[in-house]
Amino acid sequence: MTTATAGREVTYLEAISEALDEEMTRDERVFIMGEDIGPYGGAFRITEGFQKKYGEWRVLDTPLAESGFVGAAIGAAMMGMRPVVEMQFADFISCAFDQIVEVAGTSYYRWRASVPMVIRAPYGGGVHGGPFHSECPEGWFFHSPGLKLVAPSTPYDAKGLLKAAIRDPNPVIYFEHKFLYRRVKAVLPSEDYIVPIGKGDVKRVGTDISVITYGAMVHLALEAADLLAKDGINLEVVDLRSLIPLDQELIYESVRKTSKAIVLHEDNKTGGIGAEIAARLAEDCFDCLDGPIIRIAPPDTPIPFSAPLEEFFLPKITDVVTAAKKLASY
Amino acid sequence: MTTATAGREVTYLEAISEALDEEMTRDERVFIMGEDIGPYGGAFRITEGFQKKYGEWRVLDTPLAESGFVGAAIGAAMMGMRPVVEMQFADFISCAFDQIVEVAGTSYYRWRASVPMVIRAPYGGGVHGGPFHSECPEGWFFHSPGLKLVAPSTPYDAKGLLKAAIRDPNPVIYFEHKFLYRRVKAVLPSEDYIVPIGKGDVKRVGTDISVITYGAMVHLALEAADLLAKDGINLEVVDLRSLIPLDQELIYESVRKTSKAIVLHEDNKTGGIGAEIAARLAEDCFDCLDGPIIRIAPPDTPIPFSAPLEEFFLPKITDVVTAAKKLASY
Amino acid sequence: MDLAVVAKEIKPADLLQMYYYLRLTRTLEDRVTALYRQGRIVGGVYTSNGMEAIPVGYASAIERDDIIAPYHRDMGAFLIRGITPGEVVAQYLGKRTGPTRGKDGNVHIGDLKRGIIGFVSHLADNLPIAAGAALAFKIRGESRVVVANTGDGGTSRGDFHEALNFAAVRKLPVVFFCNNNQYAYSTPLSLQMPIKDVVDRAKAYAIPGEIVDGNDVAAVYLAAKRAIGRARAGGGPTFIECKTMRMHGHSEHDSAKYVPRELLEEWKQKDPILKAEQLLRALGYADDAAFHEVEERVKREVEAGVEFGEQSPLPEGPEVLEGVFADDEEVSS
Amino acid sequence: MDLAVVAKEIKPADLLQMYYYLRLTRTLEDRVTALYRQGRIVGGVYTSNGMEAIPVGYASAIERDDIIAPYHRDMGAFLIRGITPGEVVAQYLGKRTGPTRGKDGNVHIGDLKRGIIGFVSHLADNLPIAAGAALAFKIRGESRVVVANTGDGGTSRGDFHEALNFAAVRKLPVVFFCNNNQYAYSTPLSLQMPIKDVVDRAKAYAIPGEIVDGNDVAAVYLAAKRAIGRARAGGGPTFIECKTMRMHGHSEHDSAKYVPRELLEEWKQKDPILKAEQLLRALGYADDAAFHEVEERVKREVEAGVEFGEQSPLPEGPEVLEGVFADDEEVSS
Ligand SMILES: Cc1ncc(C[n+]2csc(CCOP(=O)(O)OP(=O)(O)O)c2C)c(N)n1
Ligand SMILES: Cc1ncc(C[n+]2csc(CCOP(=O)(O)OP(=O)(O)O)c2C)c(N)n1
Ligand SMILES: [Mg+2]
Ligand SMILES: [Mg+2]
Repeated sequence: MTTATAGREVTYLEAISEALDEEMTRDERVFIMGEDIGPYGGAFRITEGFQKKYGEWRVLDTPLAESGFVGAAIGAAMMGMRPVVEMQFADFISCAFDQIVEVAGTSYYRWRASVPMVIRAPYGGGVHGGPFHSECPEGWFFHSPGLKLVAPSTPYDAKGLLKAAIRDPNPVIYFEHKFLYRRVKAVLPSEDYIVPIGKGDVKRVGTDISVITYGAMVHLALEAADLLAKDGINLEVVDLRSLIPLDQELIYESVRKTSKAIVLHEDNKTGGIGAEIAARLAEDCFDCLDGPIIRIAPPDTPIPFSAPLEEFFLPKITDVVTAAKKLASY
Repeated sequence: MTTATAGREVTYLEAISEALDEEMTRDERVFIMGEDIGPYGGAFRITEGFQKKYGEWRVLDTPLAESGFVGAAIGAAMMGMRPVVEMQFADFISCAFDQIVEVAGTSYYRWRASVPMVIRAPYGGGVHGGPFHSECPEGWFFHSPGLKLVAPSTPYDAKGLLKAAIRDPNPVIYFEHKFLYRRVKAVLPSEDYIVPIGKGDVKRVGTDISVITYGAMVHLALEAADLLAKDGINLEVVDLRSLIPLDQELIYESVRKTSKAIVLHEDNKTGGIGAEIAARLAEDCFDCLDGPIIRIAPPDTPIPFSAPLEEFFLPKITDVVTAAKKLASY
Repeated sequence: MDLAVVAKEIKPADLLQMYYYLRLTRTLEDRVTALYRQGRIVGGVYTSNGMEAIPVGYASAIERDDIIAPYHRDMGAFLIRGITPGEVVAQYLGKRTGPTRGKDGNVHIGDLKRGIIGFVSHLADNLPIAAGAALAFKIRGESRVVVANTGDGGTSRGDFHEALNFAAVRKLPVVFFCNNNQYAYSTPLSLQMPIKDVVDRAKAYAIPGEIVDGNDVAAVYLAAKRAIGRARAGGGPTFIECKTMRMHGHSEHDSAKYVPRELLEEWKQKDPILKAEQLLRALGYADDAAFHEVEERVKREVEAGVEFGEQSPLPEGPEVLEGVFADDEEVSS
Repeated sequence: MDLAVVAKEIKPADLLQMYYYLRLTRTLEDRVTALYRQGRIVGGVYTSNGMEAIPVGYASAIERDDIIAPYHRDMGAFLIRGITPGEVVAQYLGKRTGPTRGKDGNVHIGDLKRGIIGFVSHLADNLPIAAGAALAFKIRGESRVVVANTGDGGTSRGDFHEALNFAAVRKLPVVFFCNNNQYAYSTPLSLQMPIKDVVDRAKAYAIPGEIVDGNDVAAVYLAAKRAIGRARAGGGPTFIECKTMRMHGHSEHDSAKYVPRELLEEWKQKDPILKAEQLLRALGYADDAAFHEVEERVKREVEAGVEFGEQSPLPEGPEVLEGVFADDEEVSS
């Protein structure tokens, strides 16, 4: 299979769109549902033109009812379809929480009904969306057995992970970061590929300190790494890509090498994914740690609307620089 | 105020009932809502006789609609009432998730509307309830700003924390452990008292290893401590009591003393509260740690029904003993 | 039911088979209750006592490839779909031979090979799932139908609304049954909804609604047939309210003191098994000897089931860790 | 509206005041839209253009101690309840003087002192809250009423169902308005629900329903008065569907190409301000000069508001950390 845009630079957003398009062509069982995804093409225009191409029954505009259409996707998945549902904003996933954690997450475990569905969740801040158009809901689902979670940071990963998610026989929540939609670009391979779920990626090889992160924060870490390089501090940036299953081996390998770890994310700090990573390191890599495990994450508040507040709330390059310098002194 | 049962030994369940009763008498604004709490007295009979005593409008049987009645409680709280809603089982709180995290948790932060409400959540396993009558949902809310969470382990704490929760101007989820309902008893003070939210309690003073835990696991830790004492290992058992706000100082104090920590809980391991505690220790108490921070918690699966499965799933005394012995060797 | 209608619309063998399943359900559930009383079963035991005609009626009306999305008082439907009494007992006892291998309990039984969507305790969650299964059939152009059931209580939940609305907008091939047994646990209908007939809920979705005598298996069957036929023909969903009464407690620990005794007395006269026998007798399809024979047969089958359940092995602890995720051989395809 | 009825039921001053608020709303929202186009406002800008009569009508009908639970196209109601244009602009600009001090944006405005329940983006979440506020009044025996609003889209959510059902069962003093502007974002009514009139949803709850011309402020006002009166008298909830049309895009970034131009043309003729002017003229309450005066007045007020908003300080970063929890002085009491 070759893609329409082979050789051309595509945005993160286009990469998502391409993945969906190619999978719908490749596999008849794939269909998409959500609010305003039909003629309108979705709030972010990811499915623009899809309804014309695939028809009204493979591109369904739903009533405004997240629990209902997520539940419907589960039912269709049980019958052998491969639904991909779009949350208009990830924030509204709270309305479908019960269906996701109680039904989608437990059906295979309890009675061997696999639920091969994907929930696309446009998430994250930095876009002045305020408390209900900027949420990072991944922490809740990270603590819910039976769900896979992925969160790409690049167009390459965005495309490859969405394809892998659609082909996976389990429910997968696909966290696509709104801030990255049009801000990151790349030339993608012309042939079909997937990025396997459960495999992280070292986005920058380094020797001194491991920064473990995902999503938009990967870019923050890379920028910080460039700055720190000038001070002779050499960061390794580990992009988790998959949150569940977590690529524990990759994390451990990196920290065993650097002996120092920063865990960075955009979701609220307390009970976030960073806590789990720090806890695992504190248990399994205790002997190789040469300094405290520093977490960088927003405080435990809703994400605020006003620019100076949002800026204060979100992790900054300077936070990474400061933490790295502190660790370097150990 | 003196209680009806002054001087008599009461169960954990009776302590909850007493707290509710006394608060309803003390404060007209307190009213209760839920499924089958009226004439029936609730699935666990905690509100038996309440409707007779307080009338139909302070003890409301609701339709089977958790989101609706939690939302209604929020609205009533905004109007100055002090609603206490009962989940028939904590498991069903997923149906009210959106109202709890998005509305109750954010209203004060955004527009200064305080939401003085309590959600009683009968939770936890060990009662052969299977996947949907045994859940520990606290981890989700631990990661949701604006909510307070408490989880008593004794009749004294159960009563005092419920009273504090009812008097608190914020939304509080009160996790009452079903396994403890009739299994723990105590003579309670005859005068009115509260257990302040945000304060943990050392349930056993020790010197060698801190076990940080809450709920039913406190008793497991205490039993393990008795066993280990015979081997000359002296556990300190820290009962968190409040999960949000967390009594960080008490935890740090204990670990600074013992230099070794076990974090124990019944909720799933990944992304659980134990991860946060371990992460904080790994960051803030790194220099005082003499061994890895060991977490003991169930695997990342739904809690199973069948006895041998549930037994395997739940933390055991031997898990604590093994971990303590491992730590003692550091 | 009008005898002539029944004679015309239902084959004698089919009606006799329904009678058999009514008896099998009753006997099995009574036996499970006895095990519970002996302390052999822990946890909830939810029976369909007095309501057996509803699952037996609708499950008898579907075709082989159709799908059911039952709730917790649908034992008859499980049995008709091929779940054996032995599997039921094994499930209650947490045995590895139960449909969930000990992972889940009581009537949380699902098996896609036998056309059963397993349900979660969270009531009404099964309704969007049912709509989605029907959506799959519609998208693929298959002529299969889904039949879902809910209690009166479950209709107060948001998922009920979202499911029926979606199914109606898309004219999905799904039939919604409602087992209106007048109580949700201890809560009478009057505190659950402001309407007398649950079927009035369907008006919000312009879904055709029907009230049937839920204790009359023939009536349930025929209503199901009509609605399933309409769904299969592309006519969209139907809502069928079955008036009935819960004759046991909510679960077997519940003495149901809150139900007026006269109400129970009244409904005892309308027992679905009694009614079925009257019908079969009146139609001349069966006599006391035949009933007795069925009784003996189901007793044997239930006892064999109990034996199977009891002798089955329990799962072993480490099985907890198995099967959280479906394996992903598919991914590489 | 029938002139005689209006003349009899609405005081001239009240009608003139409604006209003023219609104009104030329009002018303010147009100005906010202009700020958005200039890039001065980031994020969503949801206006009530073409629908102003609904919030103005219902908010004019309530008493001082009543409470509103608005949604995102209720600017007129905010203004009537005392939120100033300056506060609105400050809110849009994320200033500390906005009702949420920069914590939240756009029309997420709440202030209990002015009887406004702030809403979250999650549509229909405000409806159970409204029912709960009404429950508080009922428990305390106060004669206060809650008026809530939702879009047509929001009625598909489970919380709509749970709220209306609960309110109806308990006969709570709450009036549910529905702003049926024929679209939820880009989705036409036909894909949202199987019924033509949203008011049919109310049948499921035996709640009295009414359809009114949502572009006629007098009609909305009188319907609100009737329903509020019934609620106050203990008659329970009412559902009022206001037929209207969204004349702008969903948010100001949306060109709404999916709406047929003829439909917009048709509704332009029914503009609520135009209609109000026709009514006021026909009743002899006002003439062009009076309208012009209102126009000048609201322009001045809006400009003053913009100035206030622009000159207000932004919050400072560390304010993020303030106010997650209400303080607990109460606890020790
Ligand atoms: C969402 C949810 N809330 C609460 C419960 C607890 N519960 C189990 S059965 C039941 C009553 C169900 O009533 P109904 O739907 O009428 O079914 P019935 O048992 O009467 O057949 C309740 C409240 C539940 N299972 N799910
Ligand atoms: C639960 C939820 N899902 C999705 C959205 C995104 N969204 C915002 S407004 C809107 C359409 C609302 O339509 P309607 O209720 O008719 O109100 P209108 O904007 O037409 O006044 C959608 C889908 C939301 N706010 N809440
Ligand atoms: Mg019932
Ligand atoms: Mg609309």
